[in-house]
Amino acid sequence: MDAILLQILNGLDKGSAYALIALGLTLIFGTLGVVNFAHGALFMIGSFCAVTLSKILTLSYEVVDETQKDFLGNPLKVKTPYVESWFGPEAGGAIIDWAVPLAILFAIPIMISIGFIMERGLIKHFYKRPHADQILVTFGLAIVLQEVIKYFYGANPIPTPAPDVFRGSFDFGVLLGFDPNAIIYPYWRLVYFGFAAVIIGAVFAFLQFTTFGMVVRAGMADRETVGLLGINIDKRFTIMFGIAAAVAGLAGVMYAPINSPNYHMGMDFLVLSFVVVVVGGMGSLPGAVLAGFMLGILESFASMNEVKSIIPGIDQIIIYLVAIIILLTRPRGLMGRKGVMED
Amino acid sequence: MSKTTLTRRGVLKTGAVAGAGVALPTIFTASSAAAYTNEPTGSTVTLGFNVPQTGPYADEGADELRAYELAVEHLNGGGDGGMMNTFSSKALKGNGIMGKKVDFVTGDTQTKSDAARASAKSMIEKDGAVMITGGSSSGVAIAVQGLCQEAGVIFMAGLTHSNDTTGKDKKANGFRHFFNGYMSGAALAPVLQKMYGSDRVAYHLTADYTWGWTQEESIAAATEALGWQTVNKVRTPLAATDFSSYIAPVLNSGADVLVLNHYGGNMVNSLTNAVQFGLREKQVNGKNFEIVVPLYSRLMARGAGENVKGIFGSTNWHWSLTDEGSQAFVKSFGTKYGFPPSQAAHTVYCQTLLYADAAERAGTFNPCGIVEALEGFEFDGLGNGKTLYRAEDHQCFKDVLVVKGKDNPTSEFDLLEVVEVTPVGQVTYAPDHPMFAGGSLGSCNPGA
Amino acid sequence: MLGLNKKDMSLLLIVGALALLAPFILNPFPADSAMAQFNAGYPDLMQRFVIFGIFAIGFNILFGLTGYLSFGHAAFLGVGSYSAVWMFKLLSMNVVPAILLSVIVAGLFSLVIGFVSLRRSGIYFSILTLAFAQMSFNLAYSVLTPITNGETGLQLTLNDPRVLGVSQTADGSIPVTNLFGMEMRSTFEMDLGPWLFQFNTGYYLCAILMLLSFYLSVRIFRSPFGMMLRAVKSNQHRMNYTGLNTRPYTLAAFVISGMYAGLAGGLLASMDPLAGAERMQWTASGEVVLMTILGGAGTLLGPILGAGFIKYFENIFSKINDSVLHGWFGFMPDGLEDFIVTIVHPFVGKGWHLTLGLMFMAVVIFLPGGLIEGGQRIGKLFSRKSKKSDGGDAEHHPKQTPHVAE
Amino acid sequence: MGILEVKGVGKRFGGLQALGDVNLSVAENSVHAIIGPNGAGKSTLLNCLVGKLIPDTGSVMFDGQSVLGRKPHEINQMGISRVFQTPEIFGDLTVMENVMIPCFAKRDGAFELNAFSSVFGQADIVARAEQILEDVNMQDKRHMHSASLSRGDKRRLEMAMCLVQEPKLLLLDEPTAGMARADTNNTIDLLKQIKQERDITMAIIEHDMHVVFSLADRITVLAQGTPLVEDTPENIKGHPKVREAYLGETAH
Repeated sequence: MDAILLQILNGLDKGSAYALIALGLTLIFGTLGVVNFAHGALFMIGSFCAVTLSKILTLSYEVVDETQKDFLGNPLKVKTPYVESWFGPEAGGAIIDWAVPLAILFAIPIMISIGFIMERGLIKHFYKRPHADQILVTFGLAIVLQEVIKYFYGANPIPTPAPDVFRGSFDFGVLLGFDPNAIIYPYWRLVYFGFAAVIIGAVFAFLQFTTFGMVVRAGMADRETVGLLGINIDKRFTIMFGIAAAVAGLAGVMYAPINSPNYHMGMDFLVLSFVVVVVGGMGSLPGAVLAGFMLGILESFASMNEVKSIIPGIDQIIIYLVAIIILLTRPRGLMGRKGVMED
Repeated sequence: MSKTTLTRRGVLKTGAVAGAGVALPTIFTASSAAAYTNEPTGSTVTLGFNVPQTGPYADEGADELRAYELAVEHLNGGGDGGMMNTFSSKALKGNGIMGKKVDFVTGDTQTKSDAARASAKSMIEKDGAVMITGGSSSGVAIAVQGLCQEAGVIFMAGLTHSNDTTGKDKKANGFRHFFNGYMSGAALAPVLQKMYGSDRVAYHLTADYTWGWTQEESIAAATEALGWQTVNKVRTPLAATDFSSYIAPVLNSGADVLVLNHYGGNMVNSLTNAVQFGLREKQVNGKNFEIVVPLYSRLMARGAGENVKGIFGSTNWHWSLTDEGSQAFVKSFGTKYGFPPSQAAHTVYCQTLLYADAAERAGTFNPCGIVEALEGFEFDGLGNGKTLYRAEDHQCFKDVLVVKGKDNPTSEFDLLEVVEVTPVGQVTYAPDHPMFAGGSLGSCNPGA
Repeated sequence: MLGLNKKDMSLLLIVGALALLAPFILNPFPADSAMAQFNAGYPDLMQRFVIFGIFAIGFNILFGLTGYLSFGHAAFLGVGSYSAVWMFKLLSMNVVPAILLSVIVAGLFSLVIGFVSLRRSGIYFSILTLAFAQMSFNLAYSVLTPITNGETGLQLTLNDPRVLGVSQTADGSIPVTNLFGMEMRSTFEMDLGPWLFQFNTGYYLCAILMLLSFYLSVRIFRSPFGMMLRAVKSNQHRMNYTGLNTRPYTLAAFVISGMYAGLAGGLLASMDPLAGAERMQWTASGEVVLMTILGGAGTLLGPILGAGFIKYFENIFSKINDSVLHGWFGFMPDGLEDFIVTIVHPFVGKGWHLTLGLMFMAVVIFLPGGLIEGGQRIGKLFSRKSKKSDGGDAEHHPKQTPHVAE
Repeated sequence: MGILEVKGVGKRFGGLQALGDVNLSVAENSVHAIIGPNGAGKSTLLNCLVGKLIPDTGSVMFDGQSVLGRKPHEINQMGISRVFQTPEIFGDLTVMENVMIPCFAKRDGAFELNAFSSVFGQADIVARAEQILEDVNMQDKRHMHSASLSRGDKRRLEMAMCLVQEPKLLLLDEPTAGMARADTNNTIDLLKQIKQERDITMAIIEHDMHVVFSLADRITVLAQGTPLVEDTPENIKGHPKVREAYLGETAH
């Protein structure tokens, strides 16, 4: 029982990352009709916003300390971050410690601008082109983006820890009457889950309750008609692209403490997020979210030893297996509309 | 800096065919012309440095390349000579190899067997390399080793830790300077026993591919021999990035030690996840819960940041070693590049020197001559103390380092501290040890 | 001739000439010149050009004709390779049974996957094929290691129980792959002035099979079957009401292209008897998609061009390191030399991915029809010029009429 | 006994009764029009005939055989060809190819791997395609990309694609919808000409009374999923029920 609860927690957490990425992907696909292979790269860039901010905050000056030696036997240059010297070690240290949450503020304008530039500079020229061309050009862009990141940050993962208060884990087991340590879950992952819920809720609320959102939804359903009404739908779609980029970026920022960011993390997520989107049904926002959580939970269950002992290697293939089963039983995924991307 | 890189064939042909254009085609098969594949007949000899330049191990590959360039510089008489001065064999004179200037070509393995073989083949077929070296994973090393055996060139394996490289997949033309899974276990287990006691229950998380399996087998065997129990061995998919669902059940399993048989990105993520779950603050069976990472790489440990603190593992070499050879290497590498070398850099530097030395001693680049010169070769002065290249399996036997994540690092390079230098005797095994059984060296192949 | 019209025949002849003369064409620079770095005329790369050409030609039969975008074709290449290596291990080092088996196994495998996947269309089809291929890759890498040798890849050993032939040769090495005694890896070298040309047996086997594959694909493109497939791509709705059961047609195209992939996989293993699981990974499937689109999907010649383009980048650009750059620009004053090297540096060697990504984008943005369209535009440019100058030197631009099947 | 016999066909979509109890008999070699206001169930009925929908009740017999449960392509093979409301042609292909495809489809529809014979080597099919293009007066456009044809020509081409299969029954779904008056008249003339030249039965779903009365031998009026009346054009013209149904519809 406790093991199952634990894996549900796990699944929700994994699923929230999947859902966030899939949500952004679906926003772009649903509004612009563009298959964006560079979406994983946006997620990656979000993570690197966190890395960059923590690098900026730890920009340091060096003081030569004669008592210590560096690896060549020369006097060691001790680094002190400027932030610490400005605000004192206490406050400065706290600011550095909170680099990841602070990076949210830092990432939003950056991601939105990247989204705008991408849409205006590249994507808009591909609205009328075949999906194959969209895939090729965004894939090329994804490679370029990740190579640029690799050029500046290297290929190795870069540790980007969460603030100290979120270290360690919360014991659910005790709360529910199980033994201590039966169901523990890291605080930061709980934060991530909550954060994902808030973002998903905000996106839905935005589309549901604002005029802007209503127009966009109408545009998703029937672009031409909305255009005929004299509404500049293109401009709104550009903004939606920025929002989608921001969603992917924020998902990345908050993910940085969970797994140290590296330049190819976007590609690792790309295939998976496409599977999630398609399983959810192309163009369906609730479908994407649902499929994200569902696949996350199933993946977690498949990695249980009890399950693996029955079907060896099931955790290697579960996502794909589920995708196949769902697509064969529900032709357009969980909540897909007819005629979208079926040609 | 004006250096012209000529391919071997280029040099050869310009000498041979003067007054180009009118010469009649001379058609010959490779076999009738040379005694062995890519026999260098000009004034240079070409080595092929085949390292991952793209993909997750690109930084490790970049560090290997730096070391290769340094080694070539030293071989050609440049720089401060590095470990050539401390190397016990004094055959090398700083005038290249046998008077031929050392030239090199580089390639990208992409950490894929296919791409690595393609790259190695182009070095052999197009650039005329007589030796291929490098790599950052066992799959690639074994694949390229097989290729070099068939093509008739020497392979110096670079970074590969799987028992199979000199076990069931060993090849006569291939040599490994790196240590292996068995040695990690043999070196690590006594230290773990000393630190954590003999009454421990271990839980293994293992990357689900050949290297992971051999390491898991080695560590489990070594720790069980000292009284530990192994409660579970769980395989994790290579592509996994989030290990939470594998780590979450650990605390409930009755285990009090978690062994992470992961490398590279997998290691960084699984260790980060395990620490996140607060495993190290927990008490199980009345003892502190502990995590062990049997194979450490400093470059990769950086990715895990603070999480490595206090965690034990083993490594092939570390820059903080104080022997003469290591110091000389750190000095020349550090002076040139501004940071200390990684174990990957050390390994490939040594291998380049060892190859050159063997050729010099053998008086030929013929792979068979080199194999003869390296088999059973004993030397000192390249770090890790007295070292033997064993004739039976072409595995190198030397001291193994047990390290621990440093609690108070003074710099971004100062992540590991050496806890113990395990003497070579303790990690030596019989050539027919069951973990290395199956397969045979075959005979050296000079190609052509 | 050969059932082709004049235009197709000349296309076939051009491809044939290019393939047979590749050792010359791909080695345009003298072996000792600084530009020799760009020479691609060595056996391994030439083999890859034609083998991936076959793969892309086959993929194009599915994607170019029916519009079904498979994201799992690498799986067929992978099983083809595995079958071939097993054939070498168990039966004989002759490549013929190995290649036959790889084509057959890939055909059966694609029949099963195609039968299931073709129940859906569009992106749903793509994801189904992707899922099957990724499952194959993940399992081959881990659980199926007894069959695939996992991470290391399946390779020959000294104690393979070969039924026809020996486990190891007299001098204790693994026998080499051959075609009735002709060793695949044997190479004739020819010096011609400062040039060096290599003629490899394996390459010529691959080239001949590529020509055969190309010829078959031309026939398929021009056949009623091919026309039916193009009609399915153009308007499947109409096709249903025109009395055609589209499923067996698309399935046939899927299986044919799967067999092409199997042939490519078998050839890869015949040239170099190793089969790695990475061959089945989604990136490998993506690569053939990129080759086809980059070259020009639906055109006859495009996929071959695309395959050559990508393999060239992978193998040539990745080998350019800083000392090579310094070699090239050595004639410049030192300051300028370092400056240029610094500028070029990010795009070559370990940065080859960056250049490839930029090329993808450039081609899609400026040449929507792929490289073939580029060729056509150049061709038009020349034909316009040559019309003005009264024609005459058309044979100097044999590429000006790459035919597009439309 | 007509060539097409529809008996008691009903179809529900959820709570909506799209077709009630439809009985219809189309006599061989006649032109039978089905008219009715929007939502009367005309398209649903048509979709039931071609296999796109399967009716909940009733039977559809064509040429003595049931079409129910057969796939669209099988029904086409039985001799029913269909013209769509907006012309459905193969836009990426040339006009000539567009008319050759139905010939091949007719011949190899179930599946025949004709992968190695040349398209233009099949003299009989080329001849038939040429002939039909001549019949519809499109010979000069045979090498054009069909996507670049005018709307009227697309319609013409689509009819040619149907006729080249020599169907026993041609179903036309509002063949003049959205056309200018001149194009409409051309289409009427074309249909008349087709009718004169060959033995063919036509069933037309149509909105435009001008078209219906110019062509039809018999007319069925559909309203709210059930046939109101079936009669000759002359009788339908003055029928009070029809006027009511139509005026009710046209008024809004």
